[in-house]
Amino acid sequence: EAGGLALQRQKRNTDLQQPRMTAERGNLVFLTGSTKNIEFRTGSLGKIKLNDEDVGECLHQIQKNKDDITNLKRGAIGLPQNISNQIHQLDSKLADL
Amino acid sequence: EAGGLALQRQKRNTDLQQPRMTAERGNLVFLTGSTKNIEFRTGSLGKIKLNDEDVGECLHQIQKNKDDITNLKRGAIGLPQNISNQIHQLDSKLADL
Amino acid sequence: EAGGLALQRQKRNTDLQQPRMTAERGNLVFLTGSTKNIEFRTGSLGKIKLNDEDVGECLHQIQKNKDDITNLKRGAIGLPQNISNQIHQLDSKLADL
Amino acid sequence: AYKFWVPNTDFDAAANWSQNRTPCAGAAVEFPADKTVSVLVREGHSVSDMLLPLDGEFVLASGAGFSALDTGLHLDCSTAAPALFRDPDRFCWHDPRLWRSGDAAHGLFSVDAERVPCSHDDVVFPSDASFRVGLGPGAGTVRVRSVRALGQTFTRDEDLAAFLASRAGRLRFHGPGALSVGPEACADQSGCVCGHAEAQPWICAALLQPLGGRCPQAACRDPLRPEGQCCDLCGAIVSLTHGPAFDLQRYRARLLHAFLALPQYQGLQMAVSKVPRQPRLREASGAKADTEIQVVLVETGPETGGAGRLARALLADIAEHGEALGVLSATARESGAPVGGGS
Repeated sequence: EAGGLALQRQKRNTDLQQPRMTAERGNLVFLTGSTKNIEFRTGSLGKIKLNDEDVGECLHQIQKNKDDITNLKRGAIGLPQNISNQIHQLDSKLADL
Repeated sequence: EAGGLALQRQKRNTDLQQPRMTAERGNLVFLTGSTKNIEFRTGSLGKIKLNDEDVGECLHQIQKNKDDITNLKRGAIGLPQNISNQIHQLDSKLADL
Repeated sequence: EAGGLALQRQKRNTDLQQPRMTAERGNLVFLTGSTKNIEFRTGSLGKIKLNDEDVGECLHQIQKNKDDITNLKRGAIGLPQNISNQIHQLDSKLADL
Repeated sequence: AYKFWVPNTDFDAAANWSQNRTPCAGAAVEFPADKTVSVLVREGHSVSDMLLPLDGEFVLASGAGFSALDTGLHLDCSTAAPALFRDPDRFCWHDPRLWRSGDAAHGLFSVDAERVPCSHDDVVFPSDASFRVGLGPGAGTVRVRSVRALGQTFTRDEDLAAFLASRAGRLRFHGPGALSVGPEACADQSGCVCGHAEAQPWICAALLQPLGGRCPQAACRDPLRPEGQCCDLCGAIVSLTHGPAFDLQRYRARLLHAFLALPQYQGLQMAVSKVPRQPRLREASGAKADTEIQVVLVETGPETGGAGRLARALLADIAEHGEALGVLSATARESGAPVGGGS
């Protein structure tokens, strides 16, 4: 009985931390306690889909976009430097005439 | 029993709006009615994770990517203008020789 | 009773293949092992939200970012070509003097 | 005293399902669309289809959850009819069958009205189960000393009102009735009246609802109707007028140990409480007090006259020790001979 009570007390404390699936006026809401996560775990062939979009692919595309942007930035910084050099050279040649 | 059947029929009419969890060819599917949302909510210290990726961070990255693109566009428009000017000046100088 | 146990064991084995929503120490976990999906579907007017972020909008923004990047890349490749041509022409003119 | 709410709305409780069993693996499951409810899920369940309520919640205990299993894949779920979750609004606060007393003891029972929490009782809702309680209709405000729910104890009306208005509260309490708490511990050692005079019609209506609202025929001539009891019963009632020295707890313990424990009284059950004195009895006894101590004695088995013998033994005890016990006077009534059933 004492063990049962201890268990009950412990349960009581965790009650609000328990995850839940709730319906609110027809909306479906998945909830967790303040420090708890919602996790999606797929095997290599399983997918998580939100309205027909594969979330895994979406996250992959975000990373791909980020990498592309990094490359574009590098180019955008490298490019003017290179062109500026060429223009500078032309300018020098003109001055030397 | 007749009342039970009537109740069931009535229920079926509201079915379309009732959130539902169902199996489709072994897939687990969560559905809501036409105007209803599906929401995932963690506490302030909880995360939404997809295969060890923090989805919150990923969504944040989308905005960051967008901002980076805006900056790149601004640069990509400003840059040629500036260079065109320099090339035009060189061209003028050449013509003046 | 033995048959029941066997059935239960069998169930457990097939359970591992089934996509599922489960609670793990207060975390809410959506799992899909094999080739099966977990899908969330709203009607056309419903939204899927992750901690107040509209996933539909996020996915739209990812695609928009991707398109913008494609355009930026095209520009970043086209631009230097065009400028290089102009610089090359200037260089030729200078040499012809 | 503590009163514990018994029924739950757990997913895993067989009694909550239309066919008195939890959905089998691969079952189609239906929750009523328009019934608001909180449902605790303790185990893993395979479902092929589950219609959720428009307003409700499924709380997942650790390890609990749902998985997808297409219908028809499992032999043990061949039934075509979906498993229906029974109406969660069927549990009424005033139903005596839905409460368990904290100080239950072997041989003790409570009259029907006192099985429902009295105004000085502390009410406890299960912390390890989901539940739903209907308040009302028509019985007015339910008053108790405190309410414990979801790990919180409410002793102030403002706090309780805030809880009841919250989503958590609305998922668990419904109906037109009001629930109120107040600092009314029973400070009188002679006991306190339960305070259900107004609510008793509702209590009895809830109790007798499965019987079509009518009491079963008592199995004796001249049956008795104790104060707070919904139907006539066979046995005996001892009514005590007490003085300031009377201690209800001590007297109840005395009856349990000095009388009910005796072999000749095995099979008897006893309810001891302070009740409003019935007006006709008040006039007859000439007593000024408007309350009395009611001792109800019933036999759980076939009628043997044991209740009557114990009643007379209690009168003799009071004649001998009344002054020490704080009892001023005592009367006893007995039901008549058994009827019917060819005894």
